Amino acid sequence: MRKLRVPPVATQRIAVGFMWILTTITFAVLVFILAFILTHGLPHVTWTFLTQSPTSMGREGGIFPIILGTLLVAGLAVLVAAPTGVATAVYLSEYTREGRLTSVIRFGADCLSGVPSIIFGLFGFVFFAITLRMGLSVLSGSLTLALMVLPTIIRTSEEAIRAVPTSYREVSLGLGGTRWQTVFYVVLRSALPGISTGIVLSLGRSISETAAVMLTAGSALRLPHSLFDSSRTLALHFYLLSREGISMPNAYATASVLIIAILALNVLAYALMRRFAVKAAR
Amino acid sequence: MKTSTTTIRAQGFTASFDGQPAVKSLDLEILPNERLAIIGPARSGKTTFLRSLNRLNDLSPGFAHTGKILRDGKDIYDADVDVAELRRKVGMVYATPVPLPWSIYDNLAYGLRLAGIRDRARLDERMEAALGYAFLWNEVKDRLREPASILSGGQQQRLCIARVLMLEPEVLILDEPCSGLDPISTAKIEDALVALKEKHSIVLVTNNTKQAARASDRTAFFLLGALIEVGPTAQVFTRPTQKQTNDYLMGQFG
Amino acid sequence: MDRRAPSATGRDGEPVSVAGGDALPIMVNAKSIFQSWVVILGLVLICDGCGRTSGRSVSLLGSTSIQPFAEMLAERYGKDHPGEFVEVQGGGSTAGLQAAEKGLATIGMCSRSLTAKESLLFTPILIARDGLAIVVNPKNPVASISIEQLRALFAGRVTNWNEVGGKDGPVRPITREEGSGTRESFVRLIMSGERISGRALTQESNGAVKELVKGDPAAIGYMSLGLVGKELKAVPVDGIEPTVKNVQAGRYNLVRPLLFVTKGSVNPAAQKFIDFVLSPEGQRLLATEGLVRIR
Amino acid sequence: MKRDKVIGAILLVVALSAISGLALITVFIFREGVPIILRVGAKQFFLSTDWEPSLGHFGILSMMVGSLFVTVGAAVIGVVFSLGLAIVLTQFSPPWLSATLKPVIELLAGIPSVVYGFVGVVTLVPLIRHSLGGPGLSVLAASIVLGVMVLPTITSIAIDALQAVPKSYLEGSMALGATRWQTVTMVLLRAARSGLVAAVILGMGRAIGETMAVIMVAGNALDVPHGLLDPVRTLTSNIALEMGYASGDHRQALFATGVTLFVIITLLNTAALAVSRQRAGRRRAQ
Repeated sequence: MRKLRVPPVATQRIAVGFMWILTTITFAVLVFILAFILTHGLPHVTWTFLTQSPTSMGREGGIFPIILGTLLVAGLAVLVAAPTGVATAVYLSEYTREGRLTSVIRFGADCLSGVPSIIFGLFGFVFFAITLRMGLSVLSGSLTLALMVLPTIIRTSEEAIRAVPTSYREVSLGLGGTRWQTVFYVVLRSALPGISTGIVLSLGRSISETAAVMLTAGSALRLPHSLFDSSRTLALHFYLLSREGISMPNAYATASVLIIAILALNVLAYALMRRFAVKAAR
Repeated sequence: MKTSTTTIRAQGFTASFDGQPAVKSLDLEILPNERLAIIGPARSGKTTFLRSLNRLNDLSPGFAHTGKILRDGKDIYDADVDVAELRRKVGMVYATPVPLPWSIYDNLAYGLRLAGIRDRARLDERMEAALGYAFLWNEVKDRLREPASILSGGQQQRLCIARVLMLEPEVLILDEPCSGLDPISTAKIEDALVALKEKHSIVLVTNNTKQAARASDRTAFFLLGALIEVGPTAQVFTRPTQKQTNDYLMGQFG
Repeated sequence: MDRRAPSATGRDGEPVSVAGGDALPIMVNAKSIFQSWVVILGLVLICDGCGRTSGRSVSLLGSTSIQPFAEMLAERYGKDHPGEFVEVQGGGSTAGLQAAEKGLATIGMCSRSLTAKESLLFTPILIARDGLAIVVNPKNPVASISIEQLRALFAGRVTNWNEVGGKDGPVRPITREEGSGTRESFVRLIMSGERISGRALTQESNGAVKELVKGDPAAIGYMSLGLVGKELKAVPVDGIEPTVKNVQAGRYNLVRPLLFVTKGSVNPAAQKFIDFVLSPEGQRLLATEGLVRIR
Repeated sequence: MKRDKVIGAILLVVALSAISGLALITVFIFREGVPIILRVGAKQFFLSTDWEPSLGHFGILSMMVGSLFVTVGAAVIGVVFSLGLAIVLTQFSPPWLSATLKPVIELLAGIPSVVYGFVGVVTLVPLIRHSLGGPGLSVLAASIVLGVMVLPTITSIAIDALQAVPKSYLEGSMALGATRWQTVTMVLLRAARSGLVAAVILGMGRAIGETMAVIMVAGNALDVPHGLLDPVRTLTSNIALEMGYASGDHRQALFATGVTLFVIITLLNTAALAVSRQRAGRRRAQ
């Protein structure tokens, strides 16, 4: 019996049809997730919700101390990790020759950027909170997050720096520029889009972190008065509210605030990338 | 622009990369306001010699040298030499134009800003002169704010020349500046070189014998890292003293 | 093609004023980024200094059974004593002991009696007693369960509800993580030596157990009696209703102590809070919330 | 010139402190984790399913199997959907559509994992419980949630891999009369195979590292799951559940679990790097 041979054009139509089904399902699911959270949450995101303190474990009241706590923990983490990471990337690509040491460091950074955040959480809890007696505090949380995002910032910055053509460096040196002037005015200036995108995305990751801050920054609901006070981040607050059924409306609202912040950061990163790229290319 | 008074002399200068010699015990002199053309086949050490004059070879790993390059009697490889100052006085133009990804104005002003000069009036005045010498002023005078990338290949190379001229170098070294350019742009650059003669010594690496004949007083012939022959351009091109020069030139014409 | 090199002096047309931005626009804001970074870091450190001096805060950490009640007391205490701050965090009883021992919290919260070793290390302060409620989904018709049946259910020996008076269907026991005081009391009061089934779903707080039982008709879990609320059905054990009265009267004997635990000397601020919790008003608040007062 | 030297020195100090900070983590984890493995015995630690810290039994086999089930499940879902998405966006969709959808995918990679976990608990778990039976908190639920979560990561890397294939390959095949779909299957996928494999491996790396979302939807039961509908506890959720109260040997056992994860993920990364470098050597040499 002649094997039934489906003409290629027919297979193309079937296959492409199937592919489009997969695509629509994927986007349907992803859009559903966002819509599900935002439709339930946005009505509850009122000015008072954003500016008041929570009462009875977050059942009522707002999330102001939690928003501030998140900005402190994630902000301080990036404030520490960004300059350190960029400086390290500059040193590795501009001040040392390619050798076994630099490739080992690069491999190490690659591995650490893949390590799950719970391991940083465990390390931060035992090392910062207990051994260094920083306790459950903004400081332990931000240092843990800083170490978590540091490898990513080093790698993205280094990629951006290495993308700058070596001829630019020669021109700058040829015009009597010192090494640092060349790095600062030519290399970093051209690499700024890549570097700043990496930093903004690291901030996004720090804000949406739960496992790493659970037992480093802790889960106190009150406004932190010093770096040694514990403070709960938005993602953790959402986790605890939803998991323990404390208050679903507030959980949805907290998630909505978190999602909006993350989307804004990603849009900022995207805009940074395009604005600098367009300016440089023009 | 003041006239150039610098003499540069290579004395027994040998340069090597990871042990591979690229230039062997060169003895060559560049007199003030002289235009020296360097010709020779690929990998004959022309570029290595050029990049040793302003120590850009220091950037390449594995670079080592023996012998001296004297600038007004002082070896430029001495420890106490201010390399930045050296590179400002020995300005280099590359084979392919490399405008920095900024505006024309920022490209031109960069050299002086590095040297700490930020006074706009001085920058503008120096810029107009430099662009004039590079025969680019009329084409860009009211577009200085636009990015350098909008210029054509020839214009970009003249921008690079102007960028070096901003620093009022004493020696101008050009590594086959017209290799990628169309005849019209090449002619413009040659005109610029002719005009620059009074102000600078010029070292021009080229394999375009017509360009060498037109834009140089003396010509040196490099082969496999060695200086085979150097003499007045007319004499080298018509009655070379060394057989290899003649073979090379015949090859060139044959 | 302009072949004439312009003389340095002569200029055709009006003087060209080149309106240029400052020297190196992008470089300037790169510098300002660096300066702002230093300023922010300085600010944060300064505010750290000033924060520490304003009233030592008292931090509690531990049992998720005690956490909601401690939070309520902390809020009331905060109103009555402005400037005194009391923070409450969960994590489970043994985590509370860990925190108290390592100085992560001023007071550890523990919803089980201390082991011999632990009582050497810590000074326990009994603040109330709490019943251990066996909870099922409201739709579950089961009327009462004996201790032996409970042990069989949680050990995985009985796996169908119809064997204990419920509708036919699989039984899904829910347990707590090992560090939980509620679990420890459950194991001591009910399991007496037998291990809880490895198939039991593990949740890390009373709230999570409550949410899960609320959603799964076949689920059975255990939690603090004070937190059961109206959405779950607390099952009578051996026919005795799990109510505060029965616990006080000693008829419902699945009871455990709720302890505040401190290590070494207690700082005055913490002592003031503990005194408040043990005061008649504190005890009254705990009783109204469903706990058994001890004073 | 002196200022230049000073700045060079500062950069060196900062670089050294950053690198030593990262080295510190690795050394700390191994120093805390490895001794317990040796004390308990590697065979006991890795091949026993008896995890009872209070009695000193530290066997993580059931959790390793749990992590494996969930990661493979997530990879299967992730691959099918992200490959379809990548092919459609690079080959079959109008340029304006793919230009708008690609950034949306990158945005979705930024969504916190607890959001995926929560939506899973509220919608997926009851659905599985009613329609398929079992507690709902299961390997299936965890695989789906993680699959959806790693999908944006795999898709964007897969798109890069597909776009890296030189256009001339595709035109050559089409010039021979092949339909676009035949070109995709016979030319495009084969040429980009290494990039796609790397994308899947990196996706698995991210899935195995997820913690909170898994705790919410997997049920965290200690026994080895016998089917898709059984509850499961992964390596990461075990650490998260117990690190608050673990002390002494128990805490070291959690660090040992961390070491295991660290090694697994390093192997995954190296594999992904080797695979993508092996075929892409030519591309990167351009």
